[in-house]
Amino acid sequence: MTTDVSQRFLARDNVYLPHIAVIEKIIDETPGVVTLHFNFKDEKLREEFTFKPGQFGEYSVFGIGEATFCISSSPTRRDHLEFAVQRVGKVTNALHRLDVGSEMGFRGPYGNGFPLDSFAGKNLVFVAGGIGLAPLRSLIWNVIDDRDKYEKIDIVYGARSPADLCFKYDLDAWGNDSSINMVTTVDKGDASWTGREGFVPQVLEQAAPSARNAVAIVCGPPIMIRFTFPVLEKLGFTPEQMFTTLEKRMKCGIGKCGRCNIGNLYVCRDGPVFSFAQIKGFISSEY
Amino acid sequence: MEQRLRSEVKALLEQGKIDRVIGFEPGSLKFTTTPLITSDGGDVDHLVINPFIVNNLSVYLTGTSGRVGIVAKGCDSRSIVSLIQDNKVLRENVVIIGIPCSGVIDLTKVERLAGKDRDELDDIVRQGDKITVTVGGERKEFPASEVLFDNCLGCEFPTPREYDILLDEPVTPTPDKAISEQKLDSLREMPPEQRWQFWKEEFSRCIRCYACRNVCPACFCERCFVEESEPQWVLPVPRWQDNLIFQVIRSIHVAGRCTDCGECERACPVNIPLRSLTREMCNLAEELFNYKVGIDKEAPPLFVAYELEEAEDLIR
Amino acid sequence: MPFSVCSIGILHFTGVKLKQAKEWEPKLLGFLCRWCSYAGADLAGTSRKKYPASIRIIKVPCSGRVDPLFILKALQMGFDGVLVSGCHPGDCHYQTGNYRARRRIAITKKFLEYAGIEPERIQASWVSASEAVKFTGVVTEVTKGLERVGANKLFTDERQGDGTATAQ
Amino acid sequence: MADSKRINKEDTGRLLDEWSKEFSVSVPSRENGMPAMLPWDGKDTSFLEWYRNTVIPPKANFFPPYEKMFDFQKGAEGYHLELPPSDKQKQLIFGIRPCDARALTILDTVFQDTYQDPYYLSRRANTVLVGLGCTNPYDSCFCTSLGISPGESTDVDLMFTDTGDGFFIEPVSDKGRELLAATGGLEDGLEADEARAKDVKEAAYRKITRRIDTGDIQQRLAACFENQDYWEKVAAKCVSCGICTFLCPTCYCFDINDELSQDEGTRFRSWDSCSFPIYTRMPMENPRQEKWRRVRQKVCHKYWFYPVNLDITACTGCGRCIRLCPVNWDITQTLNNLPASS
Repeated sequence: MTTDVSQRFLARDNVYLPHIAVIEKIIDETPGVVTLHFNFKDEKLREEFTFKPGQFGEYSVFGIGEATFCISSSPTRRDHLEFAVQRVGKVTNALHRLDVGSEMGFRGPYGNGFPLDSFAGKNLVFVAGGIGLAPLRSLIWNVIDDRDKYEKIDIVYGARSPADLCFKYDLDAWGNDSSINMVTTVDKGDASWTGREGFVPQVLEQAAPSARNAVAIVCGPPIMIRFTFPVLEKLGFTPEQMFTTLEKRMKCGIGKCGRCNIGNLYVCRDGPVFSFAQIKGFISSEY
Repeated sequence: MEQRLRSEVKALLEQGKIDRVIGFEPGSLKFTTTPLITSDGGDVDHLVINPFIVNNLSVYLTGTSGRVGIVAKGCDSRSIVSLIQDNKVLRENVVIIGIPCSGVIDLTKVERLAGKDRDELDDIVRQGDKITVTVGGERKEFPASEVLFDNCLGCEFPTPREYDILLDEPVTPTPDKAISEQKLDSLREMPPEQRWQFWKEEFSRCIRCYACRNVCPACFCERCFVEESEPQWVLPVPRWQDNLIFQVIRSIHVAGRCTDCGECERACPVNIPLRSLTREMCNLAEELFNYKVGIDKEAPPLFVAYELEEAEDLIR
Repeated sequence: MPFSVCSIGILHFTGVKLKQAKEWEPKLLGFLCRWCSYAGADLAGTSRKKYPASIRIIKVPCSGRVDPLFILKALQMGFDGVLVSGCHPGDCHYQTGNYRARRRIAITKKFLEYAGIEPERIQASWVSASEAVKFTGVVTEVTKGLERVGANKLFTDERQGDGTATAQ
Repeated sequence: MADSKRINKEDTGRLLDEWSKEFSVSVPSRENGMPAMLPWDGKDTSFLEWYRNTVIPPKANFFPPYEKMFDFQKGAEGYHLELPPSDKQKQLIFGIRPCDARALTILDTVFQDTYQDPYYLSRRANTVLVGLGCTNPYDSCFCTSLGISPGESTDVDLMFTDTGDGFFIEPVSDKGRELLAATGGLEDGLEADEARAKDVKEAAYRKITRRIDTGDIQQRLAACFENQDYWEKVAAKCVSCGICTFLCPTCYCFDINDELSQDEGTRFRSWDSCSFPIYTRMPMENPRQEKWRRVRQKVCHKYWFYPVNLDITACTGCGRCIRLCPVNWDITQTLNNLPASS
């Protein structure tokens, strides 16, 4: 593995040229979301490919276009890669139309990923909403696979309705893990729902994880992120203790095409993981 | 006219009859004006009327809230009427301050005649049908017909037909279709393949900046068909094929709304003769359906209206 | 035989490259109103009337649904001509859809002619559900017209070899 | 100057001819009605008479309005991707203005930042820039406020200065020095030429009167970033077209799109603009839906964000955005009237 990030896993020295990847499995998460499992066609790349939790890729459906998704599987479980797609537009619709065995393009990994080393020895508080669990999921499994390195783990996860909860198999696994304090909530339950109801920020406030020696990692729709940071501040988290991974419209994934900036920071180049300290100057304005 | 404009606008603002005014103020470059959109009475003294008021200000109406005073030439007032027909603007929300217009100076024509760029000219003065250009101390005189915009030369309605205040006596129309449609006529004389070739070459220059669309008051769609992605009608890639489809369809979509104000062609940074498309559209609306744009604010728009028997010779 | 695509069927067409037999033969895209011409075409088929196989059909809810964009897009995709067919004046299922279509088609045809597209390529007809014979006649006539004007090379580009989905 | 040369104007065609043997030479041309740097036709040197600057900036010669990134084809074995053949032909651009040459230096920074952009950089490496100093700048030019002198450039390989009947030629880079040494038929530059050239450069500098106040510009922009009233006022007349960005020599934003025809197709990249609402639009929301946010982004990006990231201001004062704007939106007014705080 080269340490120079710009040379990692380039296809024919062209940073815009995707690698061919094959869909191996499709999991229906919610009515609008699927998780796709894939592997590279090139065997050498399949062996060598590495990434950090929180990093993302550019996925191509040839003839339709490219879209950005974080890698939602953990680097510690490398027999295949995963990403989750919500059906919202041209490329995501096309990804939903793919079958097992279909080929797609992949460029990456891009972005900074989570500062995993700095999380060692700390209490971790994960706060996620909807499909925002996808990037955190990569990190959570990574942390679980290195459980000794970290202290307490709190997870607060919510979705609009029980049907909108993603990764239910993971929620069950984490709920059954005695070393994890897991809270699942929905904005509004249905007849069969026996769990909690309430918005993620409020449930987080009730759960009240301690800020001492802790970091909070937040991902979800912008509205949730905006309301979660004040709650964390109330709980005593400093801006440096809060992390989020952001989503913006992207095209190139490598800081050139221009559209994903928040102030001088490019979500693809400088993120997608940011501490609240980095972005708070702009968060009221453009995020 | 300018003094009257300022005092009228001041009064309108003071009496609370309008919340803001859309007019022209001197531009930052020689012989240019620039749109002034303000609710500040102090800005009113910047308002000007001169032979360089090129913009069709009605393009700002669809994005402006409240009651608006708007300075309008003949073509601009017809655009406003058309917007009223399309329910994009409510008549009671606009105070139309009409300028009887005897044509706007086309600086590219002046540059060509004077052999110098705009910023190298000392002065351009219009007196009636004569335009005097001073270059390096030397005065050159041109008839207005050589210096005004093509569309102005063919203008049938130089005086606004719809207005609340008319700043001066009406101007007698002197449309000269032949001069105004010189470029169109030369196209009509070509065989079809050559016409297509002509447009193909013109549109290979297009960079798809969409200035033509964005300065056009008739292009008020919130989402233009070129921005649709499912289906992707036109790729956002400036190849001549996609550029040509964009512009031809845009021309058809503004049929019955285009008042031949000429803004699309003037705004184009790569000099595509867009008016040769849109003007033909105005002609067709008139020839086929006897429809003149922006004349009657109560009338249904071109493509909403119909007669029981018309254009049957084109249908099998 | 006509094949049917739902009214948003054009979506599927935008990615199609037409396969071309060795000898050029005209390809016509028909936008047929479901209340009349489409049924007319169906009747022509079921009553085994002969007409050229040049036509591909998209069923539309009304001839008024046809945006001029559909016509130009079809030409870019490599069709040699487009036929819009709706109900006779007075017969529109939605009262006035065909009157509006008539204005739009008239302007489009004349305007595209001015831009340099042969008028034979843009055709319109009124065909009712019972007029199978008229339908076959229209398709035959229009196809003959296309044979006269020849293959659509409007959007081909010798220099770049792209930007067009024209038949190869 | 020891290694300077001179040439009479009427010999310009002959010089371009000689360079054409090795290079594909582009010169200012308006054969399409709009000035751009286009391949030289081998005869026409009339641009020496009319050329002030191009409408299409020379960035288009390196980063064209659209280009093929690769083709794809689906076969029995799956997808096959094909890169466009790399163009080995060496290019020479004759007559580039100092502002536009600086713009390429600015673009180099972003296209080299972390990841190398193969398309832009390969053309850049293949090209010799021959600068031509301005003698008659436009009234919209304000390059001197950005530290550029209209008659001089450190961003070209060779620099030409119009001395009346001829050009005084100075090598700027090693590439330029080599080219000059290999070019026959040039006389050595005389002291009188150099003195004349110096006067021409100074006169051009004095002709530029439009200014922007760049002092503490980042802090001043930061201070009024949240001043919505100011940005709304500034943006009111903007029609959100792409002229100022597409024709800006330093704007580099692009879009990526695929074309499909059955089992094969092409991926293109094409110019994009922060003026368009669709540029940042996401399915659920758009962080820059309102016009004033987009105008603010454009201004702040050039004078604040870009220099913070890449150490150079993304503006050269070429004035195209003012000159070509259909509503005369003037960035110098926006910058000079920044309010002191929110």
